[in-house]
Amino acid sequence: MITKISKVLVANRGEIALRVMRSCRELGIKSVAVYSDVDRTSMHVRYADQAFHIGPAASAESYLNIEKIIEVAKKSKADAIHPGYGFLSENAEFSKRCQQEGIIFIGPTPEVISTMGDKITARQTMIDGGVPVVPGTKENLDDDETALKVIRKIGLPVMIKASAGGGGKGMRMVDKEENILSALRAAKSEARSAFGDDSVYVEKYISSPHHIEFQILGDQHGNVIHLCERECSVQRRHQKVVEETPSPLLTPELREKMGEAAVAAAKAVNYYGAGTIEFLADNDHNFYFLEMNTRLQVEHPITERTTGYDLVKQQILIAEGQKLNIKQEEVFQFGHAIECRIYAEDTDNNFMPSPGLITHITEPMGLGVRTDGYVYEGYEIPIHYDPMISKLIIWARTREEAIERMRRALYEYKITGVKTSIKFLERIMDCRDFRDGNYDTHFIQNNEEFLLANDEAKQQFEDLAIVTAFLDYHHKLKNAQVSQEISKSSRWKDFGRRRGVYRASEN
Amino acid sequence: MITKISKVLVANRGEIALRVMRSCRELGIKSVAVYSDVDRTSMHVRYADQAFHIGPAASAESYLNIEKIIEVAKKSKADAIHPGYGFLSENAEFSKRCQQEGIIFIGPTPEVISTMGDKITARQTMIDGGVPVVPGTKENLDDDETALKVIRKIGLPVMIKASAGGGGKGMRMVDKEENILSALRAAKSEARSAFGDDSVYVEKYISSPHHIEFQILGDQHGNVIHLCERECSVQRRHQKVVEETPSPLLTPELREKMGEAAVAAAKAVNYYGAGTIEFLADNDHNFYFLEMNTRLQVEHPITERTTGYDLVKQQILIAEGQKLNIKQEEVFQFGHAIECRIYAEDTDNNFMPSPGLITHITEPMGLGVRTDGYVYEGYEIPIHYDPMISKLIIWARTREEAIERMRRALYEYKITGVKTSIKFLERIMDCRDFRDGNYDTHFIQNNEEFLLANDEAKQQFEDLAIVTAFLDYHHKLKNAQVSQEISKSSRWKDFGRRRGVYRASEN
Amino acid sequence: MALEIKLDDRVAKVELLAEDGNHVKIIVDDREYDLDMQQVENGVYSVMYKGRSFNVELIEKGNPKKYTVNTFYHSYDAEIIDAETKYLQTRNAGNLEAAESTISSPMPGKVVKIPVELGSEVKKGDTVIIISAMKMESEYKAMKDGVVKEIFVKEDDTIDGNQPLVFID
Amino acid sequence: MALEIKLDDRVAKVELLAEDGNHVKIIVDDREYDLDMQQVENGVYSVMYKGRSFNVELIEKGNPKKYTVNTFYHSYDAEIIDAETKYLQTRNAGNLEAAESTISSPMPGKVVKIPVELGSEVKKGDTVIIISAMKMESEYKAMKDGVVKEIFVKEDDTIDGNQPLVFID
Repeated sequence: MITKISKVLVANRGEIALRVMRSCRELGIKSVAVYSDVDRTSMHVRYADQAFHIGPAASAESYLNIEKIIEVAKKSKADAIHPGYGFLSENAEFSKRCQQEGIIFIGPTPEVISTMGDKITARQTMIDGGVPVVPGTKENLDDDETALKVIRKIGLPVMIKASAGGGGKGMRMVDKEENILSALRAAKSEARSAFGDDSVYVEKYISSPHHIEFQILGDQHGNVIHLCERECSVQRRHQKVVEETPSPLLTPELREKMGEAAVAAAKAVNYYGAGTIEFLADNDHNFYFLEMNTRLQVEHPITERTTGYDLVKQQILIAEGQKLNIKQEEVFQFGHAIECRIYAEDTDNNFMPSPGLITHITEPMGLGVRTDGYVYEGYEIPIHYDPMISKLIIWARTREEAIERMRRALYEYKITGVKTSIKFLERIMDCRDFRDGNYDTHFIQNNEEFLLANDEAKQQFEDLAIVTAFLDYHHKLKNAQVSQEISKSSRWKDFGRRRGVYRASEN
Repeated sequence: MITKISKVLVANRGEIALRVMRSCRELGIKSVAVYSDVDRTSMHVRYADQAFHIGPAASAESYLNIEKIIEVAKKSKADAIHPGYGFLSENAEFSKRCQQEGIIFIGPTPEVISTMGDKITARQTMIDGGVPVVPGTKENLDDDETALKVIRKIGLPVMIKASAGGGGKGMRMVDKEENILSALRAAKSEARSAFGDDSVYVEKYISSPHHIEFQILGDQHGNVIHLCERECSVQRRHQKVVEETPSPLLTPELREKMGEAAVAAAKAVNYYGAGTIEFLADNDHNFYFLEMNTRLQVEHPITERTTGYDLVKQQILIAEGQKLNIKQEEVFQFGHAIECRIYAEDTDNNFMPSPGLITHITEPMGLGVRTDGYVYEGYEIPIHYDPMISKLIIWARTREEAIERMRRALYEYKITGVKTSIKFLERIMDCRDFRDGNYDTHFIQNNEEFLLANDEAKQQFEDLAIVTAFLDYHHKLKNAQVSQEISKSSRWKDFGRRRGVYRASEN
Repeated sequence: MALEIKLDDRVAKVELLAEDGNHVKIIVDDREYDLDMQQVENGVYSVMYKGRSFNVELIEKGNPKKYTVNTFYHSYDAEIIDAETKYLQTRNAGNLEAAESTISSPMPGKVVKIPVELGSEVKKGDTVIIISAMKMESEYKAMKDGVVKEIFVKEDDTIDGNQPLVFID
Repeated sequence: MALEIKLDDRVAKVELLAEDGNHVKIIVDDREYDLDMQQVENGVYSVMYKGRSFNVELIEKGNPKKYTVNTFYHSYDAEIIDAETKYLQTRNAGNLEAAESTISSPMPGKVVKIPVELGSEVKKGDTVIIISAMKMESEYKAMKDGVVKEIFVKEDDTIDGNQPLVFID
């Protein structure tokens, strides 16, 4: 049965809210924004057809507030909800509430979210479905003795991981026998405080792991395809920084094998919607199921760019109950795409977040450049949410050209007022290991010295900086005098001249 | 012989100067800008590695000043000059001067520019090369009697055209016997005053003509390929407004035939560089050589987007003497691309140019969107040059999706301070004939009423406009009072508060 | 605060009933609105009305009381009419005809040619000045029969939009 | 006009010799520059020196005499040193130690936890306050041994960058 969607509530903020609304607009679907106290001026509120306030800045009371969001959906007569990524996107309860209220949740069923959300269950499901997983336990490690036995059997090094985990929390690597028990305790304690659940399991540790994920699409009629891989090994503290496709590691044969495994993984849970199967792969082309993300990924645009499919539109068509309009054999990758995530952070100062007022932006333009952002001049980035400002997506016919284009685009990209990771990303593009396509998840760690090196050319531009500061100050002094003169004249004249004065001060 | 280019002087301004510099940057080539009196703050000057002033605002004394540009090229040690489009791009003398000075001209030889620049010679060359041309004379129509005889032989309707013509000047359509002589006289007189040369020739008039052009690339070793067509029939007063590729008119068979003719045309003059063969095609799939442009076209990005090749890089490689790295059989079009030209003009007021100060810009973003522009907030568009502000290039897998995406991008594109053609372009995207792909060069004329219709929804938003104007004024009054208070305090305090006051006035 | 605002040909009475932060209660003629209005960028307002989200851009036209107002698809001319404006209007009431006598160009540009001179007799429709901007030439014609009484510019001058060029009486 | 400017750790003497429109002749320490400098956007300067084109961005740091200066790849802190600044510096000379006693965060954020209270004895390296911004928590530690003499904020407060949080003596 096909239910045409005519209005979508986007239960998110920032760039992904805008990105979803763009596709809605192209499909002739109205969009409804929700916003917290500090997001009244946020771009997604301005872009939407309708917008409703849902609570205070703290996510728990606004963007995670299921009742409030459902209430807005009903009030605005939205027939579907798109959760974006983060926030409620992988919340089975939310998916269930939508179902109960007769609102289409643009994503998988609550059951699938639950299955894939629990790592141990997901792992077992994959084993049953014939998808390769990292050797390890399937169950919670309860007592020390079992733990020791199991880990000895798998063989060191191993990784202890929280079942309910994510974002690197509740994870411990062990490479020495004597550290097993302390690592187990630490992982459990961290898991308990982070997720309220201290279940942990253990996996073989892959030493040069590549984080490679496959985009899949499944419809409600049992059809599942994949749209090839994304190489996400450039990570800092388990957060992705740069992604690219095709992966420099993959051969056509490996791509086919992994793609088949990804499709099998999705079929094992009767998955529908857009989803991502994350694999660990090693240099010998072994690969293992890591986890499934039952939502759109931050890095989905590189897949869109090389395959040409609009993934949000595909999500909407699937949610309407349409049959997939793409066949596996039609899918191919044209050229090469790279995404850089631009964060508001001070990379010279331990990557400390840098919220604040954006005073000026110059976006890169031209062939093969896509930016997905949400900040604008005069916008104040709030302290409460993710520090990602935008994503810069570059395409070219070859990987080499894509890297050169990314360097050019990063050079053009100017965001003033807050510190950003742009300079750090430029260093990544200059880094030999990255250019050679010869990297795994240890890339940033291994190249830290190069990536954070202080540029010796800095001194060269000192005088330029001094002269500019001097001249700006000099003009301010002059204008302050002018300003005093003007304030003597009448209020009415003030008006007329004000604009002139502002302008003069910019010359 | 291969001569590596390491520094390029870009003898142009506006978006095309930036576009060329971007590719130079990606290739690791330094760029040199030149600028007139009114272009000191223009974006190409800010983007380049080096920049030199070359004269007053009037093009004849700056961007057309060959001596001055050559002088800068020598002073800055540029080893090549890229002429962009317009200005000196099809000036044989300039190409020759570069040759004499040992500077690589990124474009064809002076001889080829001359041959193709004169329409009668070009026509004869094409006939000799076996390329179909519109039936008509090859020589100047000197006396009335010959004219009458020739035109009767071709059969009405016909088009009388200036040999040195371009931009629609010196052109007259004749469909009645009794108007032949008066049209001849008018065309000659216009040609004389516009080009200083009253030579005219006559061609069969094609009644539902499609303006379809083929992009070609030729190297200095005799290899020539084409990169498929661009449909450029959406024109206003012979100026292109919207371009797309593939053309809705073309079949794969017709594409192949026309592509072969385009390659033959280029080979007929031993062409090297990037060039464009313009054809007229009718609904019965007859096609005729119209003219050749021996430079990059404004609309080249739609070809870049669908074939993936960076045309400026190709121009540079060819100019270096490299062999073409593309084979005809590798060329294919992926998806569909449309370009809209954004002009600073008042479409409600007879398309009057609208130069002025840009107060605010919001550029469209997201999947399949490319903008090539050069204006920025606070920039004053000068009165002396072309009114084109930017080009919006949209890609999608299908034509239908590309149109929807273009509508969405035009909706997002906000340029405040000057009037622009954005609204008019949105109407084109909404126009039935365009959506059906059922249009020829009479499209705008035929749909004028629809395209320029006053929107009945305008009244709906009146109160919104009134309320906003009221509130802004109200805040200005309040701030004027605040401002008076502040001016009483000391100059030093003024400084600290100024920023605060500005900000307050924005809330 | 209450004012009149002229929007294109309409004159509306506007009264601000209450203002609390971004929240505004306002009457336009006889319709009352509860709005959430916020200036988000220089000259750009985000307006929320009954859950609908609108964006409005204002451009001051050389005078704090005159605006061009752009809603998403439409463009309006707005003028604040207060006591001062009304006074000026009364004083200028007799000058309507003056507009017809003064030739000006809405766009800035450069004077290409002035085919008339002081004292020339012109007929309605005669070209009195040619202005070029952005490679396009526009001819401006007399709006009535008369004599050229004043020429404010000369050939090659750069002009602003709406400045008086030629006066015919 | 002549001033001193402190750029990171360097103090430079700057003297403006001549200014004619955008053209500026200026001496930095003992090097003389002929520059074409133009402010093109809010806080963005285009600088031309011997034909080379540079872009420089300035951000005022809450004080008209303090800037962050960004050239294309580099970022500097600049401070104008004039008579007033010098006077303040002299007066504050004894306060260097104060900086060590006052804990602050360079970024704005929210106070998550204050694990000390008034009168607590702390050792150098003890965490005295935890600030969260953009989903990341940062711990700020005592820079010397001492006693917590003042706590300027409380848990859940929203704070600005560089504001005093805890004073230890």
